[in-house]
Amino acid sequence: MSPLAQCLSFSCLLFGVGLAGALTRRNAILVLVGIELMLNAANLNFIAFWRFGPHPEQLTGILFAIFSIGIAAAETAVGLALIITIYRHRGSTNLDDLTSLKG
Amino acid sequence: MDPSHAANAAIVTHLWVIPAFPLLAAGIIAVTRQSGRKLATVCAVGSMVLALILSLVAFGWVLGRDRGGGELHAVQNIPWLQMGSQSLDLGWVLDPLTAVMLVMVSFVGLLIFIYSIGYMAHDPNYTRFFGFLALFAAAMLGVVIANSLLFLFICWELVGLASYLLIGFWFEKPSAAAAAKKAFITTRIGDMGLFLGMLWLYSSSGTLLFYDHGQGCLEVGALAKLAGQTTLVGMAVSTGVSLLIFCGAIGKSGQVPLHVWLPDAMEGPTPVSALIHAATMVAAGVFLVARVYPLMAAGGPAPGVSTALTVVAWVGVITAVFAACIAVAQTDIKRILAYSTVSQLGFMMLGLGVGGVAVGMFHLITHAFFKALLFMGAGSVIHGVHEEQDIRRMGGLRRFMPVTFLTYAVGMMALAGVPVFFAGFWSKDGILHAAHGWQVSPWPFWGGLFGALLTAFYMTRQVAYVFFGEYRGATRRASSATAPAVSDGHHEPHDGTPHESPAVMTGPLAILAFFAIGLGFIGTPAWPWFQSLLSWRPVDHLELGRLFEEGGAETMALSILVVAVGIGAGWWLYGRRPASSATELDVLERHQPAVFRVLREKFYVDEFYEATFIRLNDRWAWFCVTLDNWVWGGLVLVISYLVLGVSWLDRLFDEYVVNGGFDQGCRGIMRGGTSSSKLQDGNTQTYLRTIGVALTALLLLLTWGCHQ
Amino acid sequence: MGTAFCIAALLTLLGGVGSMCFRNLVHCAFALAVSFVGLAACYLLLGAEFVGFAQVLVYVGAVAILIVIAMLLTRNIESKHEPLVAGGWVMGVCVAVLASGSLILCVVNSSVVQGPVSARPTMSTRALGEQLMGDYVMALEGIGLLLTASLIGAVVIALREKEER
Amino acid sequence: MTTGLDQIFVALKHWVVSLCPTGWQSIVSMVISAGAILGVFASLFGLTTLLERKGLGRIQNRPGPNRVGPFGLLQPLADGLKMLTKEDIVPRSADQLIHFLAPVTMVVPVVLAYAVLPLGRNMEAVDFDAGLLFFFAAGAATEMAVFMAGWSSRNKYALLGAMRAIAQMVSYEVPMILSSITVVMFVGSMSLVQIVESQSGYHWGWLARWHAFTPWGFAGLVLFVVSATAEANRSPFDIPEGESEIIAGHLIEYSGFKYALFFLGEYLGLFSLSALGITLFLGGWHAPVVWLEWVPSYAWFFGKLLGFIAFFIWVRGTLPRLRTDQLMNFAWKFMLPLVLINLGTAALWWYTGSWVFMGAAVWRWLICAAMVVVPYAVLGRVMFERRHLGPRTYRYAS
Repeated sequence: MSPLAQCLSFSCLLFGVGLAGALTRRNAILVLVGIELMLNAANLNFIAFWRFGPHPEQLTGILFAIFSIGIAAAETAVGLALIITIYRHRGSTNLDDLTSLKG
Repeated sequence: MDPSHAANAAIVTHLWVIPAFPLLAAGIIAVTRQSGRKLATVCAVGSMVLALILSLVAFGWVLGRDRGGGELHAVQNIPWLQMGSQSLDLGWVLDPLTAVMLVMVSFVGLLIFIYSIGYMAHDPNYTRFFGFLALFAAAMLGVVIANSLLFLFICWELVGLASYLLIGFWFEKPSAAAAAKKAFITTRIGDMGLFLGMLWLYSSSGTLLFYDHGQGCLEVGALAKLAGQTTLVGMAVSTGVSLLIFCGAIGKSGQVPLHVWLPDAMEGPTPVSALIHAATMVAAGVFLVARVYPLMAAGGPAPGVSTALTVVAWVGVITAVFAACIAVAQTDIKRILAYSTVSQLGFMMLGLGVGGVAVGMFHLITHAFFKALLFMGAGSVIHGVHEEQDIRRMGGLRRFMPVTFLTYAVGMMALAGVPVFFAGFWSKDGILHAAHGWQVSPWPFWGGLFGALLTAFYMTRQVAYVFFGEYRGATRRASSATAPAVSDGHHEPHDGTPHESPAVMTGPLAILAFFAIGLGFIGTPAWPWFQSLLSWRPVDHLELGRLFEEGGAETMALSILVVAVGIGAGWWLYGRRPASSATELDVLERHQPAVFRVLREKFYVDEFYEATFIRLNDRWAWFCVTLDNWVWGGLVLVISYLVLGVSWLDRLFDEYVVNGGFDQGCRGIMRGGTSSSKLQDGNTQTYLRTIGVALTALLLLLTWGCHQ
Repeated sequence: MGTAFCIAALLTLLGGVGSMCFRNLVHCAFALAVSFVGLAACYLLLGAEFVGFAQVLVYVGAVAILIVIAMLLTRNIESKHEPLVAGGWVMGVCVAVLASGSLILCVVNSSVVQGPVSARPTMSTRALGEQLMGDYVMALEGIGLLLTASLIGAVVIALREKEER
Repeated sequence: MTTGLDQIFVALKHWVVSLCPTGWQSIVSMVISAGAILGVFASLFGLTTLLERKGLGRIQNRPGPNRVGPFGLLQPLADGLKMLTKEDIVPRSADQLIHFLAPVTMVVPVVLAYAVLPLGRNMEAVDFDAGLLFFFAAGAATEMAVFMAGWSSRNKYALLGAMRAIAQMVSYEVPMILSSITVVMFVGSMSLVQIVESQSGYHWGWLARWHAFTPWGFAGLVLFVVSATAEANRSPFDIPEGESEIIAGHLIEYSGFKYALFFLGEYLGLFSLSALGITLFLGGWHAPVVWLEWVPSYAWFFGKLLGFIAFFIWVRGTLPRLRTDQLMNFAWKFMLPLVLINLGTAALWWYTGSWVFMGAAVWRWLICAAMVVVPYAVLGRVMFERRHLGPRTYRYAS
């Protein structure tokens, strides 16, 4: 396996872990954590493609990763604020309890 | 823009300010509490003072204009409604007619305002009264400055509204409320004609502006066009429009046959009577005829002679004689004056019809002053004898109320046309002179002479009753307490004897008396300053010889004779031996009871209307009801049953065909919705899982798709 | 691919698995921090030191702390008496395994990954800064705006509402 | 000025490394650097504890430790022995693993941060291109450690102290980083070595070109030192540990060697922050005036560091502790605006560097000084007039 393939496989695994967590955990915060993990996996892809791609002198991958980190920070802040508000209104962050949109 | 326009900028462009002041005052008073008397007074009187000042400025500006050339009418038009290529313009005009009327209205109005301070001092609704007065003044000034028939009509209706409010000011009195309604509805009949005339005028000439630098409807081009077209019974369009507009004037100015509202309107407070009957509202009709005079005169065979003007003259003379006759037999002090007003308005119309704008307007102006004087004098008398209006219960008041007596006498002589020194003589003489020279018919002249005779007679009768002899009212004190309180809140001590009115009321009387004497001299044939101003020609110099030209001397002699006869007859019948008690029969009644009764009952016009129009209306209404109930009602019933039958069939179709299918469809959709909403279990992770599965599927698809 | 990278990757994966599996929420958060640090190490080893440091600064220093505080504020740190996972967790794991498995399959079968490995690039922070303030300045400002907006939004959302009187 | 004395330690390290086989050289180099740093700063820690106790004693009009060794010089050693031999108590309900890991997590990143600090000419362990970022990244990890300690102790005071500490550290990280950014802006590099290099040379031939000698630099230094004091939980910002309120906060359940590790971590953090301040604003290892250039560079560095330590001790001995709300108000309403304005000042200073007209330098000075002083005066006045002395609320204690 080439280094790029290793990197990408590693990031796929990380993505899978995050996805599994997001799909199975009941706590909304942990779902958010899982999403963070998936985001990080994607970030790793940027770096890997930058490092092993044909044009490492161009910094696009790095810049993408930096912007992605910034956006992830914003997303976490708003997401956690939402979860706290939900908790305050519903007394729970358990996703099984939060099904008011049930059809 | 030629220089004359540039010059007129200041006062003409801001002419709208004159009515705006009273309007503003009315607005302020409208939101003032009833206790804000001082504010209301200051606002109303102050606005009238400002309006008067501006009117004088405008008058001065008109006087200062060069009468040789230049445009007579200084106008300022503003587009109001833009409808496609058509535009409805409003505007105002400043010409001699406007200027004279402005000064007259604002001056008399101001005096009446001041007089009202005293007259209404004890009324609880003092503030409201001044608000209405200010509204009235604003509307009237608006009528005067209007350069568009539409604008004039708007203000005209506002005048009608304000007069309704003012006549019905004491609306607790059923008679006042009824009188207000009567005035409003009767004038509305005339206004209908005015409105139709306006529409017709607009559709024929395309404009409602009077003067618009050659495009206005009163200017040569439009007049020629209007006079050129003919309509039913061979009448020119201009004549038709003129007659319709004259309908409005008939209603407003109380001409026969729509004069019935005017005497009833005496139910309002006396300043209102003065304002409405002397100076302004009734003058509005005359003014309207004067304003549209070019239209009236259009298409006639000779200048000053046309079908419309002939109608105006005849209506005028009939009204003059008719109302004068009625006035002879009345006993209510204000009603006598009211019929006198109707009669004088007839004279004005006659003057307009036979002699042109200047003749009619001159009488309007002089009449405004002395009739305001008379009304306010009458108000003073009524005030002095504790709300008594029956002249039979007065008498000998000249000792109690010397100022009122003197000023009233001046007014009476001016109205009667006592020669040389009083304004009424000159203006009435001008009308008679013009009627004498009228080619169409000699009868208006003789009618006018008869009217003048009657005028002198009934005024002498009234003065003799009111001011001479012994006071006959003291015996009636006990019963007057049960009479409806005309003006509640009079707290001054009632000792039963008449008393002189306060200075705030007699002051305006004195001023008006001065004008009732002095105003005549600006329009004598010897020095026709007023006429030359209105006709817009250079001022003639004083020339006594002109008094005796063109049969002037005979006319004057005749009218002096007539006046002398009238006053003499009146004094002989009433003044020589005054009635000794209130119940004593009238002299005329003693000798000619039948005639007198007819006159006292106003020729039974109201009863005639009652018996004819109103009865007819009732009958017609009954007929319509019957028709509705049986003929149309049956027809409607049959049709409705038919419709019911059809709709029943329709319902069957709906219920079993349309609804059935629709219900099936709905049920299907609902089932589909229910089952698909099961997908939405509200659990985030289910959604996420679906996304994951979809992602996997997409990936596999892409990978394997690529490989193949 | 050196041993160091493998260790870092293993650390990351273990941290990730831990953060998803611990019963105690705070342990999850710590495991997450470990995972972030491991990932930062990966970045460093891949030559992207700026991103690595930023990763530590932002994720460990801010995001992890934020998550921990959110956990404390929602007060259900230990869910001892409830099932750990949501209903149908087997399905979830299956889906995750399917997804990541197919992803790896894609990666392995891809022709892109077979290209020659270029030399370790030199990345100067200065060049990065010049890029950020040059070509990507709009994006940078956009991120700044986004962060400010999310800061305000988060504060507004999480502010305790005034009690109704 | 690469005299022998100046480069003696560098030369020594090179010699030792050259003795090793080639494959091991880089590792040996690192180990030597790390060992040196650990040894030196650990002894400095010991020395500082003594100095602090002595200094505080002087300030509080008492002798301080004077029994162990001459003038009490061996007191740190005795303290260390005592700590090592004390029983390590772990509360029964505590989270054992986290409780154990917390002190380690505290010390390791702090020690890592020293790697990028140039302790003298050519005396830096690594020269990262993004060294400053590395430093702050390492510092950020201590927040995690504090939380671990506070949470794992299962003690309400500990948790409270940890939350306070985290809030304070997060808040003061902002002004601290922003005040450092001014230097980065001015120098154009995040490498600490280059930042020090940029401060070489002399004004008028004798006064060093330190950033602290510019208006923005001076303001930045003051702001940095204030934030560093808060970041290191030093008095007067030692609210998280406030003995009288929450009895040492997150440290309450620690004893023995773990407690010593925490202590070590805190002091090392203080040293590293002081060292960063020296590096950024006070010319690093550069001499202040040209005549003193013969003194070795590391001596200058450590001299300045000792000066900072003395300053911190002095502050601790004189200033009372703040309240949490005062602390937060101070950070967000006072420090942050000033720091942001200071960024603008630095930018202005940079652009006005090309002014050439008559008296340009004076104008530049006056304008920039006004930009520093006026906001300080205005904000200070506003803050002073709007002191919030009403009843306070504790967000995390409710």
